[in-house]
Amino acid sequence: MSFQVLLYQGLVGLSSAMYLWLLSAGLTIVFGVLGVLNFAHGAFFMIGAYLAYTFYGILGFNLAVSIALSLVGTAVIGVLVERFLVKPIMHLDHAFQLLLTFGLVLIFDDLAKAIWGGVFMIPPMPRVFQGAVWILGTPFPIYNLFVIGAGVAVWLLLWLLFEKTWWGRIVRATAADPQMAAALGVDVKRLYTGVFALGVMLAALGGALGTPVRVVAPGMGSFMIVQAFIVTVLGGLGSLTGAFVGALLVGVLSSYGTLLFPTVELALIYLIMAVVLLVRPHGLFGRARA
Amino acid sequence: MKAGPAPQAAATGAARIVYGLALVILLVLPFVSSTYTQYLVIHMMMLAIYALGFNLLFGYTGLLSFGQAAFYGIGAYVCAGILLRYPSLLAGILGGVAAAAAVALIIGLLSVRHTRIYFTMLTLAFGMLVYSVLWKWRAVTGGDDGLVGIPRAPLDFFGLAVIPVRTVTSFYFFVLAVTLVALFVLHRIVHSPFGLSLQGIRDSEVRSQFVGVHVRKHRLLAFIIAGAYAGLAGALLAPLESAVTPVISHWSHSGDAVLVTLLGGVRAFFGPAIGAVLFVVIRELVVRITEYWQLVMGIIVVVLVLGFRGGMAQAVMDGWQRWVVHGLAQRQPPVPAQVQAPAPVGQAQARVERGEEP
Amino acid sequence: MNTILQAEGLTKYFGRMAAVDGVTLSVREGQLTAIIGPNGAGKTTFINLMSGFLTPDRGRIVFRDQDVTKLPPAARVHLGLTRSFQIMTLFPDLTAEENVLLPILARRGAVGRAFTPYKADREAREEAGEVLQRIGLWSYRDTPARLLSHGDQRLLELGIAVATRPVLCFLDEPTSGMNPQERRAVLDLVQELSASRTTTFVIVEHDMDVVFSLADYIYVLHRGQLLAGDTPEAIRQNPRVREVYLGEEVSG
Amino acid sequence: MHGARGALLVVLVAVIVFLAVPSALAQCELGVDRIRFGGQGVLTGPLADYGRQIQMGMQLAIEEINAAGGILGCQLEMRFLDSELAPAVGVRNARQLADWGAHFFVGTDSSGVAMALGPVLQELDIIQFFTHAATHRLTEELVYEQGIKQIVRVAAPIYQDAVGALVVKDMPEVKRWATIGADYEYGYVAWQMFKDLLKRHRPDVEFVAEAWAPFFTMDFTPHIASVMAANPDGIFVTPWGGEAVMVLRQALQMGVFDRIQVWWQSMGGSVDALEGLTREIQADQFKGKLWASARYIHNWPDTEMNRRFVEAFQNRWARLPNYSAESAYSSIYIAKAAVEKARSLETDAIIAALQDMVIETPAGVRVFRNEDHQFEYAVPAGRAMYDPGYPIAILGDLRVFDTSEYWRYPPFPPLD
Repeated sequence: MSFQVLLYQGLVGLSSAMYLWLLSAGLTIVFGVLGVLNFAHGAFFMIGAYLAYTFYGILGFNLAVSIALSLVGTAVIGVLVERFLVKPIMHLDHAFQLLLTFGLVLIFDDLAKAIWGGVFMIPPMPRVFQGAVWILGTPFPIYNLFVIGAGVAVWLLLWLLFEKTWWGRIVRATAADPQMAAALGVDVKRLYTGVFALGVMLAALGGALGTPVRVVAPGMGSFMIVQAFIVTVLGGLGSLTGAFVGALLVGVLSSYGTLLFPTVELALIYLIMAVVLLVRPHGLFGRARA
Repeated sequence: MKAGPAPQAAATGAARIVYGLALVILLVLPFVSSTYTQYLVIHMMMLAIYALGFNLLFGYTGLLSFGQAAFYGIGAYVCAGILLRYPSLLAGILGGVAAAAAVALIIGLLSVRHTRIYFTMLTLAFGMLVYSVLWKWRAVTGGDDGLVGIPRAPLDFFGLAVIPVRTVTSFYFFVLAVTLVALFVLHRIVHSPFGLSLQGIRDSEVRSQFVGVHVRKHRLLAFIIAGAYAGLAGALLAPLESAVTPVISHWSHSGDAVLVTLLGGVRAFFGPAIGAVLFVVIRELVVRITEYWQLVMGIIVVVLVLGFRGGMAQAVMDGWQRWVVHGLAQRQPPVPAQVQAPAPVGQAQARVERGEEP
Repeated sequence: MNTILQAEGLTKYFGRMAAVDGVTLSVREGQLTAIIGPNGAGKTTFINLMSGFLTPDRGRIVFRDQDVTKLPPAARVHLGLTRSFQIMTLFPDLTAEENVLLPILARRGAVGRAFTPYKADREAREEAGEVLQRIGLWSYRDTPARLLSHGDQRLLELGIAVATRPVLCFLDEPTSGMNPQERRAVLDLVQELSASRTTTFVIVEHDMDVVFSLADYIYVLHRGQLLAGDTPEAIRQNPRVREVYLGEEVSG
Repeated sequence: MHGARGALLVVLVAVIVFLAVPSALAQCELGVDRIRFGGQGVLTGPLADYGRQIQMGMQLAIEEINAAGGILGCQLEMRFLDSELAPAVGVRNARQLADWGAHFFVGTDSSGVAMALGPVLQELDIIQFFTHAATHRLTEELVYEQGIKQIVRVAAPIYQDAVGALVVKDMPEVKRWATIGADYEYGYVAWQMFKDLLKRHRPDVEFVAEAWAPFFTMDFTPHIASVMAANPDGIFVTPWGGEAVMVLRQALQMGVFDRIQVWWQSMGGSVDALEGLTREIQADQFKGKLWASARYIHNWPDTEMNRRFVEAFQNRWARLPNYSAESAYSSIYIAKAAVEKARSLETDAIIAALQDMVIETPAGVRVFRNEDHQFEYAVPAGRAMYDPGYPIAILGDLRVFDTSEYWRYPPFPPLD
């Protein structure tokens, strides 16, 4: 098997890893700061996709605007969910968090079906993104390049946000010790709401970016969420870098899986996760949390 | 969140009455109901076995497993495999349970080193690994079409006695018997010294070590027992449906165990059993009314978590305490005066310190 | 009196800093021993090494002529070496009785039994009853530990340690965060238990009055090293100890 | 605990309430008040439309028949449940519908559900008309070998997915074949049958690559890339529904259609797929290299009956019918014919009435195959193209083959 082929396959895996990364980023941030495991995170991925589709596919706005609008819309829903549903259970055992948010998944999936119908939908690919560029003597979709770019950009922006901005420092301080932060006058409640909104917007971005190449359908998020869990856990819960690396690992390795040993590809990511956790109980970049 | 040990007054008259009533109803049910109702009750009983086993791990040992469906699936497939070759129900069931326990031993050895969310995720991963194998090992498992035409073989006590269980009704009585035995055994386990040590581990892993409990060993044992119970439930499924498919080992089915248990309540021994009944009844009714059953289920779950965290058992218990117990003689020991007047510092400190426990 | 515990050149590093630095000391049977020292002297690390919570980087621990340096906690408990905790670690959701019952069952090797109700184990429960009587919590036997007052939780803490019938029991600041009368109760109990000669106690404290009122023999740790080991009177006179503690008082 | 007991009490009451299950009283010519059809199909998740199509087809037929006076003077009634694509649920549904008093079952999407249903149908002794599940094992194993007579399949089985071989065998330049397969029995078997059939006509072809995509795959680019790495001339693709649309559009982005001769989309002739691809097909982005088969094509056959059906369906539902809808619709009419012939609802009488049945349906003339209860009818394969006469893309340049050329017949030889 030629070197080009392997490289190309990796590149392809990279682009599919980005959706996973965007989904996992929000998941890990929300867990890291609020300590909440959000099963419904995949539902926000779906909501983002549906809203983007509505603006872009039905109302005919341009893609960028549609994505922006869908992020805003999802954020609003996210804030409501955080205020009225997540807040009351934040202090509870993970089991209850998983259960409640699982309930939300069921609700959102059926609502989506009620609103948009059971038929899957797929809008046209915008002109600018059509076609491919030649890489390693093989055409590579422009849109996938764009997605890779977007994913990396988001990573950089998040890094800047948390490492370089005042707000980011407050968030990290609060994550480390809420009581102390509150004592120092941080409005922890509002901060949590903000972080949760940020998280669901990232999920929505993942969903929205997919609309031109993937179908929009009820329940689409539920099939992503478990993968996202795996990514965040093997990257280390609460670690952004971990989520990024984890997503790339899963995306690229399963891409090679389809090429090299197609028959066991299904089991691959679970194997990876099991092995990583056995070797590094708290994930690749995770620290033990009290 | 945590299961308290059953209080002193374990077997009061009231208890006997309710248990007796339950048993009577279960016994007469087949004579007054359609086979479909019997079929549903069989499912309730299997789900109860599944969830009660899970709760030994969750409510009593404090380990949230998201991979119980794997053992359920292994129990079902092994039982199916046996019945397809050698038509003896007993052999099938025992084989399924044994296989599930064996796999639980292996997965347990690797998993119980971890606790909390990491344990949960590890069991999820191993569970889905089993799922993928059942899905992909087509030569043996029939892939996603699964194994079909599993006979409801007679109950053959090694030639001594042979009882046919072909009809739903006769199979119902078989499952009922199995369920009663399973509940009895688990009840004994929970109230044994071993059961107490599990609750100790749940409350404080560190302390358990320093009173001389081998924490990991006991966790592993609990994990194996829970696996065996899941396997038993699965093994009963194969001859009931006479077909098994990989989905029964999917993580979402592991989720059912969690849902059912929290629905009924982790605090009470019978909580999960109650959850199982409620789960089947609710779903059945909702599906009859609307195509949007997911929506309704979701709302129920959310309300449950926000409103009745102790599960239905807890909710009813409060009512029970209020209306019945206070009518009768005081059963609970009087709350010591000192509890109302604690040393404030101490209380606060104690709370903070316990905060470090999962 | 013969030695039951011997620590030889015990050393434990955290990073580059040695929390315990070449400590050699011995505990004699039946002698209520105290280990004192200002905060950060390495007392808690020392106790963690002794109980198997940590393993030393250098040195060895000999308990009743047996090297236990590498043994895990549970194993040491079975040999009769246990401890209590400064930060409370009870079984909050178990009743007071069950809290002391568990160590008793464990000691009798009964926790393996999975089919007989533990409530039916007469002997174990009688023994638990005795322990509860002794620590004065008999009337709260059916109360979940988390509902007990702080003082009573401390007593229960002690009760759990005692219930393992230890030959040697380390008490890590058993009176921290207590009001005077609660403190009295605990100290009386320790003295009483110690007098009964079944268990040898080693109290780790930074509060001097507690120690001098109670101990037969005192070791002083400072910056991870053993500063002195002598009778209370001698320790009182010891200039270096005074210096350390005065310095402590000045600085703090 | 008191709570446990109290709750138990409450639950027992719930169960008692549960026991009261009313049973129907006899009337009408067949001695029943109504003839009940219990349907099921997936109504939740990304494939929800497939169940919906079955539901719409059934309902349309039942409304028509009732309007025309019913069957032997008996009105028809239906109840439809969500199979969730889960065998356990499908089995429960069947039992619930039997409890409701169903005389016939109709529907079911996935093969897994269908296989699981087989034994239950036998136990309940109720005939099910299968409208979608395609696995050959349903009829070959469960009916032909195990003799579960309650199984009747109205829809074309997986044999239909191999029909492409008969088209591509006449393309001498297409020698290297690869598959992007659905990672479950359907995908494996379809690929197997396609290979077998093609090899028989074209010993010179080679099969160079396989990539398998599990259910609900969102991103097919890894699969496309890995088969393209083997430079195939033709690609045989089995993911269906929304996944078919995704894999094709992602292939477009990767410029696949400049590098291959043929792309065979096994279920591409289904309405939902064509709906999703109309834009690209209209713009000829597939360069006429996209071929597809189906189990029914709304623009074929050009018969009075088919035109009436499609028109009626569009008026009633404002959608075009897919094969699930057509076979569900036909199932009801087949049941009608059988009942009228048997003048009974007894399984044996119905089966007897079905023997050698030849009946015209929208999809064409269906012939009942006695050995395995499979209705036999030919469905053409064709090239995806745009025809202004239709709201969405269609299959044109149709090739019809006699079923004898590509179906399997008893005694069924084992698939290697």
